[in-house]
Amino acid sequence: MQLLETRPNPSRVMRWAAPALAILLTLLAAALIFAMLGKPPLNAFHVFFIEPLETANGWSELALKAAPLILIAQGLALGFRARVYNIGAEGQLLMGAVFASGVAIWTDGIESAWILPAMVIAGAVGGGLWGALPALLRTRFRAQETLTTLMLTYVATYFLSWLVSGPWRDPGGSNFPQSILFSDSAMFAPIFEGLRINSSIWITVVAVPLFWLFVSRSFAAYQIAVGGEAAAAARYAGFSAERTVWLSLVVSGAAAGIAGAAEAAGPVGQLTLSLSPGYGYAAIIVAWVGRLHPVGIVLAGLLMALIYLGGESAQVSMQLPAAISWLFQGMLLFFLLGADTFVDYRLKRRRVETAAARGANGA
Amino acid sequence: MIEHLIPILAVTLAAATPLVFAGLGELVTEKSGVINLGVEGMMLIGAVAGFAGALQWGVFGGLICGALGGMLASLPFAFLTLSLGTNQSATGLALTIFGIGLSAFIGQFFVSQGLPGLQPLRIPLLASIPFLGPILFTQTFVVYLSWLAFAIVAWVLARTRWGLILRAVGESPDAAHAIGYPVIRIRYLATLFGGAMSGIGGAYLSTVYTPLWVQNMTAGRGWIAVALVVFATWKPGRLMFGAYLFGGMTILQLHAQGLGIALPSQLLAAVPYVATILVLVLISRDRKLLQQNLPASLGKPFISN
Amino acid sequence: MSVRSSRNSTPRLELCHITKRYPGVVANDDVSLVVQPGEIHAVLGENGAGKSTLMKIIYGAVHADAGQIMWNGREVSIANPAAARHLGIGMVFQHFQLFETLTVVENIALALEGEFDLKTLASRVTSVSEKYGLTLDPQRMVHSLSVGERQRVEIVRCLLQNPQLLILDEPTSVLTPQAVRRLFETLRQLASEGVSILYISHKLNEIQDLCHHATVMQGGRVTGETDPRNETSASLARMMIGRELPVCSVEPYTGEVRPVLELKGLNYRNDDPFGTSLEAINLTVNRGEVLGIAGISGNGQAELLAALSGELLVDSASVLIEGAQVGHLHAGQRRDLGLAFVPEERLGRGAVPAMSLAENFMLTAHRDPQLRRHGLLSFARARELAARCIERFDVRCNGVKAAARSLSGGNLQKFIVGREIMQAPRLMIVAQPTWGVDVGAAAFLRQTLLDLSRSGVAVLVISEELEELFEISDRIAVLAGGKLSQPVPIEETDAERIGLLMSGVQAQAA
Amino acid sequence: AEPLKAGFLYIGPTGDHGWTYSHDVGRKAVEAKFGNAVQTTFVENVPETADAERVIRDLATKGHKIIFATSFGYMNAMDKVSRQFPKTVFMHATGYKTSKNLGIYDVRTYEGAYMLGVVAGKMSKTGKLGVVGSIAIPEVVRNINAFTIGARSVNPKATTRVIWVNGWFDPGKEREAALALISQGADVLMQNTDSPAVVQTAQEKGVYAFGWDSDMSKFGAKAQLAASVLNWGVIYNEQIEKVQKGSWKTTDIWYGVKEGAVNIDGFGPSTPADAKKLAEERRDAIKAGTLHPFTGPLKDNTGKELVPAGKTMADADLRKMTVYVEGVEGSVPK
Ligand SMILES: Nc1ncnc2c1ncn2[C@@H]1O[C@H](COP(=O)(O)OP(=O)(O)OP(=O)(O)O)[C@@H](O)[C@H]1O
Ligand SMILES: Nc1ncnc2c1ncn2[C@@H]1O[C@H](COP(=O)(O)OP(=O)(O)OP(=O)(O)O)[C@@H](O)[C@H]1O
Ligand SMILES: [Mg+2]
Ligand SMILES: [Mg+2]
Repeated sequence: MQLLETRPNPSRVMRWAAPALAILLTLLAAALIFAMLGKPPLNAFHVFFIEPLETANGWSELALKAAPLILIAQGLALGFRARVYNIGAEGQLLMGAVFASGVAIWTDGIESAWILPAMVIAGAVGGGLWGALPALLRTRFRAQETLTTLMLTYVATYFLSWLVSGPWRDPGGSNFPQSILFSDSAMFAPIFEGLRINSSIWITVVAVPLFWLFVSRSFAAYQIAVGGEAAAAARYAGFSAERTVWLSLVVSGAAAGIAGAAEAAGPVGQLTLSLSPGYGYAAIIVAWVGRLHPVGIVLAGLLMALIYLGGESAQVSMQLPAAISWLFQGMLLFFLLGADTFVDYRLKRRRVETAAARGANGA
Repeated sequence: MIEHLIPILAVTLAAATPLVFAGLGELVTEKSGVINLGVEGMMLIGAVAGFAGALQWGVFGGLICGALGGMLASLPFAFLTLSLGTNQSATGLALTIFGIGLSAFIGQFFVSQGLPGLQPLRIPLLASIPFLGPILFTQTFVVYLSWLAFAIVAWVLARTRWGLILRAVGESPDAAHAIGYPVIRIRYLATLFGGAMSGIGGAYLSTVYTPLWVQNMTAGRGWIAVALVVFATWKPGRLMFGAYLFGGMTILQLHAQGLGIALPSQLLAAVPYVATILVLVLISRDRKLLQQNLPASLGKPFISN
Repeated sequence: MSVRSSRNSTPRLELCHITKRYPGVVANDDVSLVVQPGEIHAVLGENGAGKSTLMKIIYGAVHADAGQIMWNGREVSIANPAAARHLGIGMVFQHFQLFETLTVVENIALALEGEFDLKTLASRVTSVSEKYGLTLDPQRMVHSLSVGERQRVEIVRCLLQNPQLLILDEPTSVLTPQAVRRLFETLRQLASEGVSILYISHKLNEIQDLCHHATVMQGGRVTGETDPRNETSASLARMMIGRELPVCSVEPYTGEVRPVLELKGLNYRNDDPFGTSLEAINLTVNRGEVLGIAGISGNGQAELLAALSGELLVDSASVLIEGAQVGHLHAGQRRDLGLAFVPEERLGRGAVPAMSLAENFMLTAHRDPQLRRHGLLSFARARELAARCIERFDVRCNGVKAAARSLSGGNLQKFIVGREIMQAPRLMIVAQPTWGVDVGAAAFLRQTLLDLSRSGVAVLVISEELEELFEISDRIAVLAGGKLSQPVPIEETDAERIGLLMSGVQAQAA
Repeated sequence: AEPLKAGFLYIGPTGDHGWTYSHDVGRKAVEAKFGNAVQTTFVENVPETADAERVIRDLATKGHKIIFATSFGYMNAMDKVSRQFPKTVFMHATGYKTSKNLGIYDVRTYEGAYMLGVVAGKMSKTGKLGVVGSIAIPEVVRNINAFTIGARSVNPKATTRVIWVNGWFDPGKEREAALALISQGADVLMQNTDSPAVVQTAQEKGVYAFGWDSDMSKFGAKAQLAASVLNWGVIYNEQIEKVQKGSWKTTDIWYGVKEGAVNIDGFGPSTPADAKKLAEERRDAIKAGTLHPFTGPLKDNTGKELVPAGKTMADADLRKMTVYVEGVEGSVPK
């Protein structure tokens, strides 16, 4: 049942071919599903992948959706490289939104250019704190971060729910569990009239090259990479594993927190019960599909956002069920992980070949 | 007090049953050295398959279909992680997402259908023991089945050759391979077993606990099951304890609300999760315990040449 | 001792034209070999000659690409180790294949078929182990056993299956001379009972002492067959490596003698249930000397090395480098004070398997301000230095971009040693310098270490190979049970006395 | 001619058996009535996040002339998109923002809750009623109150106990809450959540429950005493017709029994004829305008007066109800 053998050196060709192969396979599987549902696949592909991008608004929506995914995934990828599996970015995002909203609510009625930056910082702090907690639990008590981050997501959800139904409930909002609408100085301004894409996108635009520089050149990222590849080598080199845990959880938490702040101060404009459409979870996939590389993550984030948009578009235009988007995401990830294997491994040579070799030897 | 305790405990047992099934399955999978984070997805697929099966063949048929569904769902995971050596965490997440999508997709054909459900099975004599009787012995047969599953898993792990082999494979796949055990095949079996148990857990939800199909009806229970295995330090007995503790906390907070405990319901609802973290911390401090029970190769792909 | 069966009776085992290829190497190339009943048959060869591969093929753990296996005169195909055990083949692995968290009897049960009854098995274990003088407590956890005891578990595991052929792959590399003698008695007893033994080693004197017949391998091929009792060490060595055994040249050190490393009452309580604690260790290593620490791994070697390298933090006053207290400093900070360290595990500790040599150069060289500025690394510079290291230390590889895992053990070791030497250390600590390295490379490495010490560096070598220590050390000490014996100049002791200390007998060495 | 396109935005899956299901029944009523003249589109599982705005805009862009958004959380999104598409009609359920082309609509679910309460008061032997609450928004509090008022109109000693599950949709948790209520003595349950789990649980435990938003008798024929059935089709048909004729004006619809949007139905075999009769009498009185559940004298459960005798509560106050009336235990979660 074992099919593989290690390549002496990773394959450069496969590094590029694997994502293409994965996308191709996903499309094939998708075509099969479409055909099964009685929808012409080509038409469905058009609706899914082209239609959402036919208008300026479509591109704006794509960017709006992709930006938080990319930002969060950059942070997560850092940790994943170090084998620190933060799967609670959703909770960190919510806490970022909570902290940022706190600033917006307390400064309501004040007009100042400082409010927005303060909200972003508060978001980073909130998310960072929510990432620091599992870091503390891991380094002090050896509690696995996979579980603590997940549990803390539930806690964050209930905390948010309590805030908006209690202390931070909008007094003028008919008692619905939501905060006041933020004032203009607590909101990211739209970049183009009539489109939703707003100035928070610059955070992601600036963050990507920073992450890229960090990952490719910085000593800290090198330490993280060594720690992830070979923990004993990191200890040997004198790299602190604890510091890596802290760094990856706090940075990924802060990135998610900023995304939460941007969501609250951007397209949503208030703190509500359902603030995040699951960005924290989706970003995990984005990080893997982008194979933990800053540029790969950008492409993966865009692809993922497109699948969401396409899913909605397919519902509206073809009345395809909403479940399709999830199905595609799952398949894409399956295929990519499978294809990725062949960067470091290759299929075992078959017995047939060796039989031929034996013949040659005998001769 | 006692009269409040009986229903709380009785419901706890029923509420925790999906956690018990899925948790035991995941425990066996992890004992072989494979961590499958896709429990939630497998439970959902088990739930929808179980529902479909129960429509045709009743609850028992439903549970079997759930098991088959969960097992099939774990197959792509097993292939990717075991035969292709992919990252287990990422593949498990993919399985969860895939399971949510697939179950919703299949489930659209079963919405607005009802199932008759299942009457509890009073065990004669035992059920009339005061206090314990109404808690332990007036459950549905699936709850008893979960105890049987626990007994079998605990016995197999501790007392049989199979259990020994499983532990050996999880501890050192290289050594197991060298003395001639088919590591990959054993891990396949353990993973499929985990899938089947998750599937039964899901099917219990959709055919017994709340006999209906709705999207995402597991509502995070799969994740709790994964957490419980670590919480239990890979010991079946502790797993049962953890599942009932978590279930009990949830039920308790609902009862507390009903009894007018003046705490915000959201904060009460967060209690089980906080409690899980706290116990996790307490357990993780005991390094010896962890090292004795943690499958040393957990999460590491095994590639033999 | 048994009389050797005559050559024309049915052989127990006959290998015909076995070939096995791995990516990049032919591990076994058309190998043929005959083992008679009751014969102790040596397979002799350098590292990488293909000995282990051949044994794994016999045991069914690896499948040959071509060739036949005859067992008691019949052609067989051995699908897996279980099939091999069915035939009556038992194997003691070079790298023990035991399960740490299981008990002795559980470990043994895993290799046996039949009814699963640990109680009965435990008493069988006790009786068999007594019969062959291999005392074992069946209920102990394997992680609490010494290396010698672990080997007994492996041997008893085989004996319980009443094997007709017992394969031992380098069984003595981890044993004290005394334990080696005990093992040989057991083996002779078995041979006299008609059990054939395949004995793998590259220790020539052992083979001459024990074996009836030897097959010599080189580069995957059989290069000779002989009766080792009729050979000299030198002639065997020639067969093995095709030339004379290289010897190191040792010159006396003439520079200033000053302590570089001092350990003062180093204690470490290990809370790892599988580890050893260190007790009051005192030691001084001076400039210009090589100090050897002998002992069987598992006696605190890992802990001592970690405490020396800074991977483990200890009381600051218990470790001194050139007079400065460093026990509390982490590995990087100790490197700043002139410490260099070559660990035993090359892949995974001394080097990151998936990273390139250039990136691996960075692993310890990042302390150099030329390589790291403002938190950013200069990989261009690392490539230059790595290239220089490859050239200077004759590392055979595909350039600086080759992944560390693509190098052979010996070449990787040369790279790591080279990398450490290029940091211009004042103190060099090396663990198992030539473990799994072929003879040529091993000689080169030993000479490198000697030269390094003579240039005024203090060198500490921890090794399981007594011969190696006697070859390069100026003084030698023994680490056993977490305690270190008083170092003595090698002229004042011998392998026998060191062996006694290694087995834990706390006699005064001098 | 081109068919008129009408879009529907659902918060849950159409198969939730509750809220979304009832809206989808309404949508199907539209299809039945208008046939080829109207083409409906629905999008399910739209989260109340920033995504909603995109879906709404997408519907508008693709030529839907009237768009119904069926959950409160879509309010800001509807507000924003409606400004950009002045020629499209936007109808938002349960919200409170209106504009030239943004109307709001809702049904008086509390009237249904009241009628169920009447049956509950008749049927409860212990006088202890239980409600499984979702999230403490005014609508849900109002329903709990109306239910209690209805019950106490028959049995002045009746009290209601509430357990919140903090979500609209987790059948397992709804079941557990129901079980908690039952074990604490409740013998008639109501729920303001979206799955039929409570009815199932009541059936299993031999207590009574009600269908909410739709008839749930197939999940518990014996347990279901009655169901409060919503008929959104009334509103959808009416509004679409107005758009068709070009006569649509900003609306603030709050239809109830009178307009046929709320009804009590689905009486089961366990419901005695007199209870059924009483409930129908009350319905007819509500229909005739002679009965309003929130009629004074009405006190909250701390004894403070909410509505003086002889008055009825104004719609505006009903819409932001935050306290429990007399007879409900505990206090509304803050
Ligand atoms: N393995 C470790 N154990 C304990 N602490 C560590 C470890 N690695 C790093 N640290 C802590 O992190 C701090 C900074 O680490 P760094 O690697 O930069 O060490 P440094 O030698 O002090 O600085 P530099 O590397 O700039 O010379 C150290 O002061 C130390 O306290
Ligand atoms: N699993 C494997 N994959 C790839 N190459 C291998 C594998 N096992 C062994 N080899 C290669 O086959 C050759 C022979 O290895 P083998 O282990 O048989 O040598 P050996 O004679 O036992 O050496 P040693 O004295 O070090 O034990 C070596 O070049 C080794 O690198
Ligand atoms: Mg070998
Ligand atoms: Mg420094």
